[in-house]
Amino acid sequence: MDLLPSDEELSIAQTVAELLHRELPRELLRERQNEQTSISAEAWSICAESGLLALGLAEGSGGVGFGLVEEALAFREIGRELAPGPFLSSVIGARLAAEAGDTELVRAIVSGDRQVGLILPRAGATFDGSVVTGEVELVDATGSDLLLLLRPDVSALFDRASFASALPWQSIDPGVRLEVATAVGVEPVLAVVDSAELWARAVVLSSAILTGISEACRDASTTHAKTREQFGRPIGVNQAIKHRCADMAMYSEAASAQLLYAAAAGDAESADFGYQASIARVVASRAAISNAEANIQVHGGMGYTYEHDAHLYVKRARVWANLIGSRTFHLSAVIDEIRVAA
Amino acid sequence: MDLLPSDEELSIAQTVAELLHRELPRELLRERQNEQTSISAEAWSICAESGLLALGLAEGSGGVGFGLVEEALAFREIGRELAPGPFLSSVIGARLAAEAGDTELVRAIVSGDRQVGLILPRAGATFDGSVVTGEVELVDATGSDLLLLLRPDVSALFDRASFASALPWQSIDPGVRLEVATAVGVEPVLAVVDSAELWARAVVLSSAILTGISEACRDASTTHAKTREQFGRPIGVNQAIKHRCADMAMYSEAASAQLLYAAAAGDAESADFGYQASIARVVASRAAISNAEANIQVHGGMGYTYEHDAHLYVKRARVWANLIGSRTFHLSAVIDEIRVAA
Amino acid sequence: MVDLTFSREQNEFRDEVRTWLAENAPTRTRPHDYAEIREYDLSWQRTQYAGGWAGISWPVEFGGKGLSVIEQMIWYEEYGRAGLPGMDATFVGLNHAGPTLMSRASDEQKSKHLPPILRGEVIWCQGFSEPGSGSDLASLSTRAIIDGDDLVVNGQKIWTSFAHLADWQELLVRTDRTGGKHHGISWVICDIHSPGIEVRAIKTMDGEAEFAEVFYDDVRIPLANVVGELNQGWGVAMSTLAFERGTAFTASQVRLASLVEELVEIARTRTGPDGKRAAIADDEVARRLGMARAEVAALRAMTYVGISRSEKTGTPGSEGSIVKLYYTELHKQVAQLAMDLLGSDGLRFVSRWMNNGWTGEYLASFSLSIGGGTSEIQRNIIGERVLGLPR
Amino acid sequence: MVDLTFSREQNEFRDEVRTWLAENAPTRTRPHDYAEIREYDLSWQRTQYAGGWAGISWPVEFGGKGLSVIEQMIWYEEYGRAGLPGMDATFVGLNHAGPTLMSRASDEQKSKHLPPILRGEVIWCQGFSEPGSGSDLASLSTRAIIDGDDLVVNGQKIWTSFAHLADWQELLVRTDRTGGKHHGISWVICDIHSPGIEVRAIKTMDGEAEFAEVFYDDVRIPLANVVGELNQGWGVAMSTLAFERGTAFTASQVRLASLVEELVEIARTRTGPDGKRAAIADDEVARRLGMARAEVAALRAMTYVGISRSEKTGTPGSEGSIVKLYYTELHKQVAQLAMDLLGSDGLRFVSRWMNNGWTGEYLASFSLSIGGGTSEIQRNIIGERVLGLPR
Repeated sequence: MDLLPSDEELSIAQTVAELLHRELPRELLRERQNEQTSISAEAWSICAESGLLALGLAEGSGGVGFGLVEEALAFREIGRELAPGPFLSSVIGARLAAEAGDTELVRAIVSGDRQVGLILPRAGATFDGSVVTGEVELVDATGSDLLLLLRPDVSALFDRASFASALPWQSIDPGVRLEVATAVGVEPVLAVVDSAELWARAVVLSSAILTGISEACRDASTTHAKTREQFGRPIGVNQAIKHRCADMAMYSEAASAQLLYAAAAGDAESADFGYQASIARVVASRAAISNAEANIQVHGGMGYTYEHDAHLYVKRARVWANLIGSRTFHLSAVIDEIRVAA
Repeated sequence: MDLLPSDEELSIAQTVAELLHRELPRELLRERQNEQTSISAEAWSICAESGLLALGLAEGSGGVGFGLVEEALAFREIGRELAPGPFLSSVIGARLAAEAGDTELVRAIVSGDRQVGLILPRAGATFDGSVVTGEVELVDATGSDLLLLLRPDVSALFDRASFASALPWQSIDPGVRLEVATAVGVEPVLAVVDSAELWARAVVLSSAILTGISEACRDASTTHAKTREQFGRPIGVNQAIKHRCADMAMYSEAASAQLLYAAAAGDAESADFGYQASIARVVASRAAISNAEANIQVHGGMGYTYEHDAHLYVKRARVWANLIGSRTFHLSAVIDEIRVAA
Repeated sequence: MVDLTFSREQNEFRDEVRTWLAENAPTRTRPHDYAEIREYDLSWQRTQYAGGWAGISWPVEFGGKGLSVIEQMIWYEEYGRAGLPGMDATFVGLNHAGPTLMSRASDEQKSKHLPPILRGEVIWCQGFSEPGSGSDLASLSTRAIIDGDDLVVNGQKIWTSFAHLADWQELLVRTDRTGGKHHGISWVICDIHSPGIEVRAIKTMDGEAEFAEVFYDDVRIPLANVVGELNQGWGVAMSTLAFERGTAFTASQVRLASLVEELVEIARTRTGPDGKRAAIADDEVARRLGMARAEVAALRAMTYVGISRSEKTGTPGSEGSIVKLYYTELHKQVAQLAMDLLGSDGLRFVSRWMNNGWTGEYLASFSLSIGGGTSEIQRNIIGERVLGLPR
Repeated sequence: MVDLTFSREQNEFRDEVRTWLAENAPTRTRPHDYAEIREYDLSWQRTQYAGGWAGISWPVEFGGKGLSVIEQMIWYEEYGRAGLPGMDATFVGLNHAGPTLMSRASDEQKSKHLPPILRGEVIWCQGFSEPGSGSDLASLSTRAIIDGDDLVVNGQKIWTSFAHLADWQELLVRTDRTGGKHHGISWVICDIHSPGIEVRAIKTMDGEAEFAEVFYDDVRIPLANVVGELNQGWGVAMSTLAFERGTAFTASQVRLASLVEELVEIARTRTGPDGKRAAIADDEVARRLGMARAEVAALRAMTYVGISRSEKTGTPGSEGSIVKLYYTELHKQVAQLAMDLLGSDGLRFVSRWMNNGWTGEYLASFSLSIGGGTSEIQRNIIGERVLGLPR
């Protein structure tokens, strides 16, 4: 038993962080906010070439062959750096293609040739495994060729062209593109049933993004508390600030520990993988939202300007808290086990 | 419109506070904890003679003729002083007797000759207006001749002798006596239907007790924060303490303001009296529990000794938060109006 | 004596206000464009003035109606209930600069500046905060040197609401650096169009640009524009801040109450977290909404207590900080509850100027616990001034 | 490398522990009477020692098994899962005084004091806190003067768990008042039965009397009983405090997890807040329980991280304060949730030594965020030592 990442594991994360920091600096979010896609084709290619989309895929499927732990550590950096782009849906999309045996599609996705956006079905929309019908939202699909619809029971990839009538809607997050579409019996390109493991992996990766956000906010608040002076002293001497930072550290520590636990449970193929993943998600959502909101307060007036980064974390946290299952969905995953078995 | 108590109103409260402070000092709670009754017959008589049980009754019914506002201000002192004894059930019991036209019984109760304890029916117990059946708890009924069962639809007074088989059970609060009994078709002495107003008055008086508790805790914490020194300075200089006291003040202020609003709504016979009373109760319960719990933390080690008073507030707050309707009951009173009408 | 009923005169006043607002309030939606806002807000103020409704609690000598804070509160309640837009641009003049001038300015200053505020001719902005000062307002360093009959001002202000629409600014400058930080500050009337002033809009996280930075480069302000004594501006400023905590945000509270009712409506019609029943059928959602409803009711009661206190003592007192803190935190909670209720609809940005502008409302709510004294500062004030805890 | 699986040896160790505990753990309920507790806890320690299970991670040279903190944690996990009572009376000796002696005492002191702890012959108590010191531990004023070969001690200690059952006390006294407050403190081994010592029980809000005050009136302690250097006791004490934040409260966490499962059971069988359905059918109740379950899972993960860190670096580090704070606040929340769930059953006092002792549990939970460093002190430590914020 070891829940402390090794130097090798940390160096993978470090490499990803440096790549994202270099290719997708946070200023880009504001600069590109009126562009059609949240990430440029060039940056996407560079990230794909680095192997970022193939980290957790088996070498036999054209991947790098790391585990979910490494993938989660990489996605934590995506969260921390607020990197834009459909990374999660592309990574899971490639895995779905691999499970379906479509090696050509796997290659196209992980090489960056084909991007995969996310389908978020609205209440009332249905997908029976063969066709999807009803209102859906498309998340970061403006540069995508494919769309991923993910559910524990059945998941599928659709052709973006089947949703050609989608209309853009301003997202709260300048780094996320949103569209609204109505599907009438749209058939997928590929579908797999019993996709609980695929789902749980996506849950873990979303938890990783949220954990990264919470850590970035903890660090930003701590730095500000050390440097910003009021009444002649750094504001971090005040317990109102110091204790808030301490609580942020506590939420992040819980999120990070449970993230590693859940990812390791995935790699160990534990029977409780999905359960641990939902717990990771619940704890990470709380950490991300709570820390991102607190981070604005710690920064005072500067914290709610558009020029400062603080609001970007709040927005990204709110976005991810609603993708790949909501808080109530994941609490139900814990509750229902309570309600049914002891 | 005026929500600031006048000097006359304050002086009534002040008189009550002095009476309770003199006759029922808090040390008595520990000294009498193994006595059969929480309050001595003598102290009960003295309180009754002072008019405390008849404040809000009309002069024609043998009362002092004040409004619910004055009664609420008096009960706030009962809460603040942690006075033991079945004051609320006796006051409401007398009012029920007055509504039923039994002036002799009113006189007997307000003069202190007959005490009224409270019946708390457990889940599954029924009362159809004519007989009560099932498990009930008796609260502060060990010195009582009568028992009050209070509900918005129907309320009644029972003969204590009908519950002769009641067995004592240790209460969490050394100032409250608890018994458990099983009723099989027990008939009341007096019953009134459509007792919503009686219920709402009891809700306001329980809110007053809870508000008083919250204020006593705010004051105790503030005093401790000014006098207790750590690291060479009063602990109140630390924001962890100062801001907690500020939050206590905020909760108390909300509880106190809404208490006055609800009591005044009762005196004005407003249509929303019951609704405002439930709101007062929700806000006062939160203030009492939150402040009482925080007060222990502010007092540190001393705060959780039995000798210190801090725990007595926690216990009394938890008791009253479950009498005359629970948090969920009162939130439902607000919710249901939401669910049904706008 | 505790009594909820309003007097016959007050009830008649309320009826009159309601009738007048129904007949005279602007029907056109408040524009989103800031240049148009100036004209909209001033025009609406002129309508109020013409109707005899400007300055309910302003003394008659300054053109007000000379009524009590209760009538002023009734006006704000009815204003809020009518769903009218916030009077954001005229707020500082009416509730902040105006009252300060009334209590501290010279007769000449009063007669020059007060009437145009009520008549809807001018917009005032504030110039207190600086990038380096923040919560430590008294550490301000924008400095003014006396040169002949003028002050010459150099420095920078920030978080000035509507500076780009304003005519006048209530400006705090440091005129003496030799004493303690609360000494040597002066409160001056600044013509915002003076040469050397540059105003730059600040875009906030909700995409709006209500705030601005103001830069001063050798700006000349006549010494005659100093209000109160030179170097005694801190006391003048503090008298203004206390005013902020009176009736002035009654309208915001009424608006918050109606936001809660809007949320209830959403919870009735929108599918809840289980994807099947209406959201209101969910016990947690229902109780959170119930609690929010209870809290806005308690907030109203607290405001009534504060106004009763103002009536009796002439000032809302430091207890005003309790109401500010409670309102602020409650408003933020309501916005967070809305985000939780919206679920994935919370990904869509909708400006709070629009219908169902909940995401905009949420993003805007962050400013509440920062502007006008952070919640931390309010808790310090409550701890020290209300409870008497040591500093 | 992040990996959840235990080694084959560790799994075998776990199996052995489980089997041994099932066969050897006391079947008699832990007595409630404190005089009997001494015998019960010591007898159980002797059984463990005889079975070869005492001091899992104590070095072999001191009679321990010399295994890693992982095996120690496995022991505590199995111990907690077996539903065995807390080892409260032997705790200080095994997890606090013992480890301090190991790292700082002389060979003579070690050989005299360590073996009896493992063998279940003695009970140790702590003597750090004083009425005047509280969170400011270093301000302690119990003083010791050198007189010949003895220290003569006068003063008072408080919050000493099980002082009335103890043989030995790890005592902090002030031996020099000329330096700063962290200087001049000495850590001494005190025979609690020495003449001049009076122990008075402190009754706590839950009706228990686990704590005591200890009074010292010209108590003579041989100078040979000073551990480490004279006047250097602060450093010795700090090494002990860090130890508290290691594996030692794994068993408490496991117990907390089983408390949550008990609550789930109650929610399944008990009527909920609507008086009709089972409590678990209430969305708010179910989600609060779900969240509590999630939090205890995260707590276990945090403990695993801490133990992995200890394995690698030899110390749990200041991050231990994060686990302490999280555990403490969570345990209090669970107790509050229980009170909300119980509804009017919460009026009945039931000792936490009994079945369904939730009211007792609730009342006892208040001590968690105060004892062993208040939550405020933990937040200071996290802020300053983990995050590096200024003091």
